[in-house]
Amino acid sequence: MSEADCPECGAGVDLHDDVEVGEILDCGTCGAELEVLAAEPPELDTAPELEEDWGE
Amino acid sequence: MSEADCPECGAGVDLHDDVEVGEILDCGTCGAELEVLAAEPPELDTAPELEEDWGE
Amino acid sequence: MSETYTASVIGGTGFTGGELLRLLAGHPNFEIEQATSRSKANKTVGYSHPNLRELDLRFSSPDDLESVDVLFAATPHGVSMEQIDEFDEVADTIVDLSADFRLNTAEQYEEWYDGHSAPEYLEESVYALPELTRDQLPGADLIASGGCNAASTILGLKPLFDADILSGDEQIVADVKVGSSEGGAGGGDASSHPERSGVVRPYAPTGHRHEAEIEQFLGVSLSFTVHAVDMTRGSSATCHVFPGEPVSKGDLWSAYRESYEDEPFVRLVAGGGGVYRYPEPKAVTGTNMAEVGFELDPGNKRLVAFSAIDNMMKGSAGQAIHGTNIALGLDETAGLDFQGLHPVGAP
Amino acid sequence: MSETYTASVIGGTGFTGGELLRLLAGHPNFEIEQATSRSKANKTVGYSHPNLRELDLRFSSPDDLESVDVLFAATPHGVSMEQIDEFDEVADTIVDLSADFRLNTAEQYEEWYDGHSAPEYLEESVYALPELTRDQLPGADLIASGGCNAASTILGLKPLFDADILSGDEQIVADVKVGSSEGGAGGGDASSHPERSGVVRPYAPTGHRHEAEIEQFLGVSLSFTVHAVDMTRGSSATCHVFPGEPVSKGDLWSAYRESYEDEPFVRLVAGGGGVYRYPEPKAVTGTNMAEVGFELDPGNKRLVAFSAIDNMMKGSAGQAIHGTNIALGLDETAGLDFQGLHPVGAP
Amino acid sequence: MSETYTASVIGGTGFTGGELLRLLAGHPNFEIEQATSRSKANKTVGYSHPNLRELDLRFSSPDDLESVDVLFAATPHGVSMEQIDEFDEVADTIVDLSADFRLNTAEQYEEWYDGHSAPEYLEESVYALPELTRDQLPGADLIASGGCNAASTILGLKPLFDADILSGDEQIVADVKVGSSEGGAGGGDASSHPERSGVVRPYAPTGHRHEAEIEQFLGVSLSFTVHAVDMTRGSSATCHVFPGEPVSKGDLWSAYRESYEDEPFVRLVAGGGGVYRYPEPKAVTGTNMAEVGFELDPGNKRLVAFSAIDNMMKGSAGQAIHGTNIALGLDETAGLDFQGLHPVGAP
Amino acid sequence: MSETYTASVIGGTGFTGGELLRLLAGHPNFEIEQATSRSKANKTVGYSHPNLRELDLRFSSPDDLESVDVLFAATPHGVSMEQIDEFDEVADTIVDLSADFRLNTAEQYEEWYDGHSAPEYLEESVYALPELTRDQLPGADLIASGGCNAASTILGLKPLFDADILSGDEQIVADVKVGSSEGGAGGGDASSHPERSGVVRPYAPTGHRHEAEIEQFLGVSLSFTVHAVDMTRGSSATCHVFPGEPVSKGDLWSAYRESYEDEPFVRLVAGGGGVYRYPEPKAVTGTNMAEVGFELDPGNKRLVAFSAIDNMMKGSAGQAIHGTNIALGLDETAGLDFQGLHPVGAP
Ligand SMILES: NC(=O)c1ccc[n+]([C@@H]2O[C@H](COP(=O)([O-])OP(=O)(O)OC[C@H]3O[C@@H](n4cnc5c(N)ncnc54)[C@H](OP(=O)(O)O)[C@@H]3O)[C@@H](O)[C@H]2O)c1
Ligand SMILES: NC(=O)c1ccc[n+]([C@@H]2O[C@H](COP(=O)([O-])OP(=O)(O)OC[C@H]3O[C@@H](n4cnc5c(N)ncnc54)[C@H](OP(=O)(O)O)[C@@H]3O)[C@@H](O)[C@H]2O)c1
Ligand SMILES: NC(=O)c1ccc[n+]([C@@H]2O[C@H](COP(=O)([O-])OP(=O)(O)OC[C@H]3O[C@@H](n4cnc5c(N)ncnc54)[C@H](OP(=O)(O)O)[C@@H]3O)[C@@H](O)[C@H]2O)c1
Ligand SMILES: NC(=O)c1ccc[n+]([C@@H]2O[C@H](COP(=O)([O-])OP(=O)(O)OC[C@H]3O[C@@H](n4cnc5c(N)ncnc54)[C@H](OP(=O)(O)O)[C@@H]3O)[C@@H](O)[C@H]2O)c1
Ligand SMILES: [Zn+2]
Ligand SMILES: [Zn+2]
Repeated sequence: MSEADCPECGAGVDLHDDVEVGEILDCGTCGAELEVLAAEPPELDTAPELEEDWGE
Repeated sequence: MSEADCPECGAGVDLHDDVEVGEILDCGTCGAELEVLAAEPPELDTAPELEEDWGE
Repeated sequence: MSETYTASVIGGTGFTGGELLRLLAGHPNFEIEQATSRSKANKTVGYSHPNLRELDLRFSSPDDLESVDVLFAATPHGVSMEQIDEFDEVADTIVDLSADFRLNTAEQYEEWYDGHSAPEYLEESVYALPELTRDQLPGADLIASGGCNAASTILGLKPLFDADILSGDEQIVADVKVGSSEGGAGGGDASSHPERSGVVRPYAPTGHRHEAEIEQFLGVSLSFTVHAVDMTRGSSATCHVFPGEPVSKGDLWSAYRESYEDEPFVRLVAGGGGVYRYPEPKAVTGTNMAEVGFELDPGNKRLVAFSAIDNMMKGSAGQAIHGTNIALGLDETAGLDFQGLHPVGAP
Repeated sequence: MSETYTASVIGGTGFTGGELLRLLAGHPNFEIEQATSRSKANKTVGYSHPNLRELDLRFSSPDDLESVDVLFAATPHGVSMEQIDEFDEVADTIVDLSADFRLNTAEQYEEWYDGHSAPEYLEESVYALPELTRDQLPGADLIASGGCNAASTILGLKPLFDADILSGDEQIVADVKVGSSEGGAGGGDASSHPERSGVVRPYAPTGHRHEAEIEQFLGVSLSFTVHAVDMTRGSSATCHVFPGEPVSKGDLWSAYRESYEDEPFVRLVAGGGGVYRYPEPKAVTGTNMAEVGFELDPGNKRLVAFSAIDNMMKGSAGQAIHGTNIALGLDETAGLDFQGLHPVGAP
Repeated sequence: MSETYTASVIGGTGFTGGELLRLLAGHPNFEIEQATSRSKANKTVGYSHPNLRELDLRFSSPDDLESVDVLFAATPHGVSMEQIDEFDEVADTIVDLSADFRLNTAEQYEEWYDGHSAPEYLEESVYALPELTRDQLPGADLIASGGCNAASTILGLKPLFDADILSGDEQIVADVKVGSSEGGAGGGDASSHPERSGVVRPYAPTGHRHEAEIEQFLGVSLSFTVHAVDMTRGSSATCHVFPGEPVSKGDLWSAYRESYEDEPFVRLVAGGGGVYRYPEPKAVTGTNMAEVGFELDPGNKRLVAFSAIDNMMKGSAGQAIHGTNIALGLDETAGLDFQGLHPVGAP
Repeated sequence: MSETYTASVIGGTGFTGGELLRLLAGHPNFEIEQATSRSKANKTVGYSHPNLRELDLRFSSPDDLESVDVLFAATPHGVSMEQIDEFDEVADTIVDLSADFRLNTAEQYEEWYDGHSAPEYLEESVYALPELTRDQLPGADLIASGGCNAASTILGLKPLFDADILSGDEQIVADVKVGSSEGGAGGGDASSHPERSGVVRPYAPTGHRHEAEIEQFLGVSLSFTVHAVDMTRGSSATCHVFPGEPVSKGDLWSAYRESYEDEPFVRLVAGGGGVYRYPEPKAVTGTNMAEVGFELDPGNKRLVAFSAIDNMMKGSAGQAIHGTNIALGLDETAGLDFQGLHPVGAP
């Protein structure tokens, strides 16, 4: 398990061992959608967000 | 602490030590209003219920 | 010394899946391994369940299932029966919350559902309403957690059969009121807030599938109608029955106490004073408790049995944990000690 | 040319009193004279009823009652029977919304209430559920508007008796769900928002007084249980019945249509598609409409009749106006044309 | 002698579409020609809107549009601007409920939306909040009915600008609370009953598009935040403002009365006694009324303006009918006379 | 080895009193001695609080108070200050949930309340919002648990002052939405279900007394408005502020994390995906957690801070237990580990 900083809020984001470049995950703190740019050392960037329908 | 049976539902009702004749308490199981008829040994009877307003 | 078991949840984004995760996270004997989701793999569990934001766990794909001691399946009807062989491979104990392993025979699945694809498992599976099946649970490998409306109805009626107040030939009407979480996380048009708010909607006016479970366990057929009302959690069953012989309140108290006095998760509420005189779903929200009670209507030779549970707990996830506790030989009430809230609105 | 009648409301701060004022204000044939209140005399009507702020009217003391054509009494049970002689003096037509003049005999009041202090009026009073009593209403001087839960239950069951699907010997279970306005404006602890929200509360588990009215009109005794649920307006009755002879859906449609096809305020809703397939109280909120429907449960030889009304309208003020329209020879539907809202939450 | 106009509704299955149908059905000067739906063509209007079961009308496909006097478009943003030429062909007067023709210039659509495909219509379109634009409405061919949250906010603030209590340089915070019908009939996950019930959800924490309309009409920019709360209908705006000069309650009453005393659909509610002392959405449910009021906070040199409307009425369908009444020279209040209900729950 | 303290609750029938009893019953370090009630002495605790039916305890009269380690007073404002000398005699530690000992000086009580009858205690009392006053709590003898709306507001704003994003001169608008349990168990007309359901009621439009506490702790005055909305539990504060200098999301994340990263009962929620993107009261129902978050509105140079708590927990009983845990040197989170529910309706 490695860790990288969330580019949005700065919190540490845990990455599982076989994390792959291009994988999308959300920051557990700020919820931002993050893309894995590099695996070793891990690097994250905010993913281009799909405008989500949010109900009203 | 003594115990007496609830005349309504038969459950045991705990009585505090200085329980007095005439005291009113509710049964913790069935909720019936009970009157203490005798203290030693303790004896209970259902208290004449006040028709309670119950909202609608 | 307390043992620790690993556990995973299939269907972790769902309502009962989320409730299982909450209970497992607070359970002294479990460690969560995985929670699966097809649609939200890699997202944190808090994405779906805001109360679980503190849980350091991401959904994984159901394709990446790892070996665990106990596997909970919280998927729609039909999924587990298709995947039961795979589940069997990765887990020692399987606890299924769907209806897939509740009934005894393939014939029943023909009658009430669309048949069964793995009928060979039906014999070994144990239904998990411990008030009915406590003796069969220890050591069970495949546990079928019961239906929510079946649970509330059965718990209300069971003492009447135990005490021979009902023989089985009488007319029984079960009029059930339920909350919107019974529909699961993927509700459609009818579940939208503007349409679902404030309803008294006969959503299963007749022919609800839980009848099958009730009949299997009580040995009688009954008239079953389910109404959706404006709450999120809760299943409240009002059973109108007509005993052949006159019965007194004292008889009823004896019967109900006899059936339930040693049950950690049944509480009798019948009359008395104050605002809460009969079973009330909101009084048990978040708990694994069933409130059960009754009232007499001598003029009509009728007896009304009431019961109320939280469908997410005693009606599904809580019942499943309760059953699992017994199956594994743990303290029955482990992880299920929340007492509920007062006041609470329409939870 | 349309006639105009003067009308006053006793109990104008109450829930049904407010609804009467709203209806009278919008009625082409009425002019409001007075609305009484003991506690809020001299305050504007809008003080109690925010929807009526435009109404240029202040509450007057019930001691200052003036002569009118029609006097509506919207007071708690027992008040009208005490004051009926005074009412009689000031008004040509009296319309009472309480239970005081609904039953036929003093004996019934002994059995179901605390007796009657003006039994001599019982004979002349006419019950105002027009689907039952339309013929007796024209020219009536004392109109007894029916009970809300009685109305929903009677309307659901009546066609089954009209069409001899039920003979009167069968078991009938009426499981009713109601909103909080049934308790009136002066609710106590049990009616407070934190306690009353989200309940499924068996508030009249057995022995509800409306049984008396239902039995008087349907000629049968029935098992009646009322639950409070989380809505403000609405009375929804689910009647479970067991006809002696098998009956088809076609038979039921015939029966219900036969009974109601000319009724301006009954609408049949039974099955079909979409979100609203059976009677639903929120679909009739604010209207004088009753939705009535049914479903078959052949396996249990059961038939379920559903009906839904707004207790403030078809269950009280609307029914009263409807009956008065007929009594005075006005257009039956005058002042009662509101169609209801969609979507609407928990009204 | 009253004239009758034919009218059709595009988007008849939607929430505002249904409300338009209800209002048109009860309007003395309109006759409904068609209500379109792509998904439910040929089904009865009652399939979608249970309150309109009596209406003898089926949805037709939008492809089969017939000529009418007035065409109401109740479609999602973007639909009308695409089809405006076709609409123009079939109808004399077009009333659009979406945001497509509310703003004055294509630039604004670039800034706040995704641009505009028929900017040539922007100049002729008239915004339909009559309290702002009454003079421009008579004879209008293209009417743009305003946004619901814009309506509540503008109505609360307008008198402060009319009376120069605000100059436009001050900080304005508008904190708005809205019901779930604002999301329309096609809500997603966030609109499901279990998720949407009981929320105080900052659904547009900043940057809500209605800011554009408000700024266009009040000539100021303001800080706008919208919260979803647990009701189906209603938009309630609380505007916190800080006038440069001290202002008294008397000044405020003068200002608000000055702006609204001749307005048939604005009612002032500010203080006083009883339970309803300030504007309350549920007091205007089902009506075209706006309640507007205010309170002073001298310690903080603050003034709070409150306003409450039913988003389905004054915030959309009612406003559209009101504007159309004026455009056609009809009685302004025709078809809009419903007074609202009391008590009413969470409508 | 864990120590056990005896504890009693004055005002045990009330809402916060009941919540205290629930928490104490589940707390590893407390044993309940007495719960007082004047009106329900001798009745079981379950009479008032249905979730506590299992608790084997009866209310005792406040006149029969016995000595305990910790005495919790959950009585209306004014009661504790009158009885503080007696409380002092029977208990080592007093924890008061009312406003009686929250402010520093008698002058403040003159200004905001009706004066103070025991001002000599004001100096020694410690305010119990641990995020503000953790250092002063160990060993405290008189603990003043903070106001619910003060708690939500302070927690939302504090990081902005800690990080000098606000200096104290800026305009601050706090628009708060609260549930009906804030009114306590003895609500009047305005709290009845029919009147209180579905409201957006400006119940403290200006001048709410919690302003005093907020100003005392943040050192600034602010514009405070409280709305009642349709939920039973919850206080949600939306604070609109206008920092002098531009600020980025990154700055905000740093500020909020800095203030709260070691806090066991504060959780940051600001944006992200899914249904729950900002603080939501129902996500923390039954828990002692505060959700805190923010959003930027660069166009208006505005920053919006959101926070949400359960008024019964973080806003009163939970906060009191948290403070007491610290005062006694216990584990801070003891007895406060409930995680909350999902889904949950309007709790
Ligand atoms: N809700 C209740 O009150 C209740 C009570 C008793 C029993 N039950 C039973 O419990 C089960 C779950 O109910 P629920 O209410 O929790 O449903 P739900 O909220 O709809 O959740 C279903 C879950 O299953 C997952 N899923 C769906 N199809 C799947 C498949 N083919 N393979 C793997 N995962 C799949 C879904 O997630 P993804 O789509 O992300 O994979 C989701 O997480 C049902 O069988 C229901 O009958 C429910
Ligand atoms: N609520 C329903 O759904 C419903 C349905 C069908 C029938 N009803 C019947 O309609 C009647 C009124 O019900 P409600 O719900 O409107 O009750 P409510 O809201 O409690 O109103 C009662 C009204 O009567 C007045 N009042 C009370 N005692 C009086 C007296 N002695 N003399 C004169 N006025 C008196 C009260 O005003 P002041 O105290 O200011 O004088 C108040 O305006 C009841 O008989 C009820 O059973 C109600
Ligand atoms: N809801 C409010 O409170 C409110 C307030 C003010 C303004 N508005 C505006 O009013 C408009 C309608 O809102 P709503 O809430 O009524 O929405 P809605 O409930 O979602 O209804 C939209 C209607 O449009 C139809 N439709 C969708 N796409 C269409 C297309 N391409 N061509 C033809 N018909 C189409 C839909 O029916 P089929 O799919 O069956 O064709 C449906 O009947 C929106 O622009 C909204 O912004 C709404
Ligand atoms: N509700 C909230 O959200 C909240 C939040 C923060 C702080 N608070 C504060 O907490 C305190 C309690 O609030 P609550 O909502 O729990 O109130 P509540 O529900 O009205 O309960 C008050 C309790 O105090 C008892 N009581 C009243 N007067 C008394 C007296 N003179 N002597 C002894 N006991 C008396 C009452 O019982 P008997 O009449 O049976 O004796 C009742 O048990 C208040 O000061 C309130 O401001 C409340
Ligand atoms: Zn982050
Ligand atoms: Zn008992």
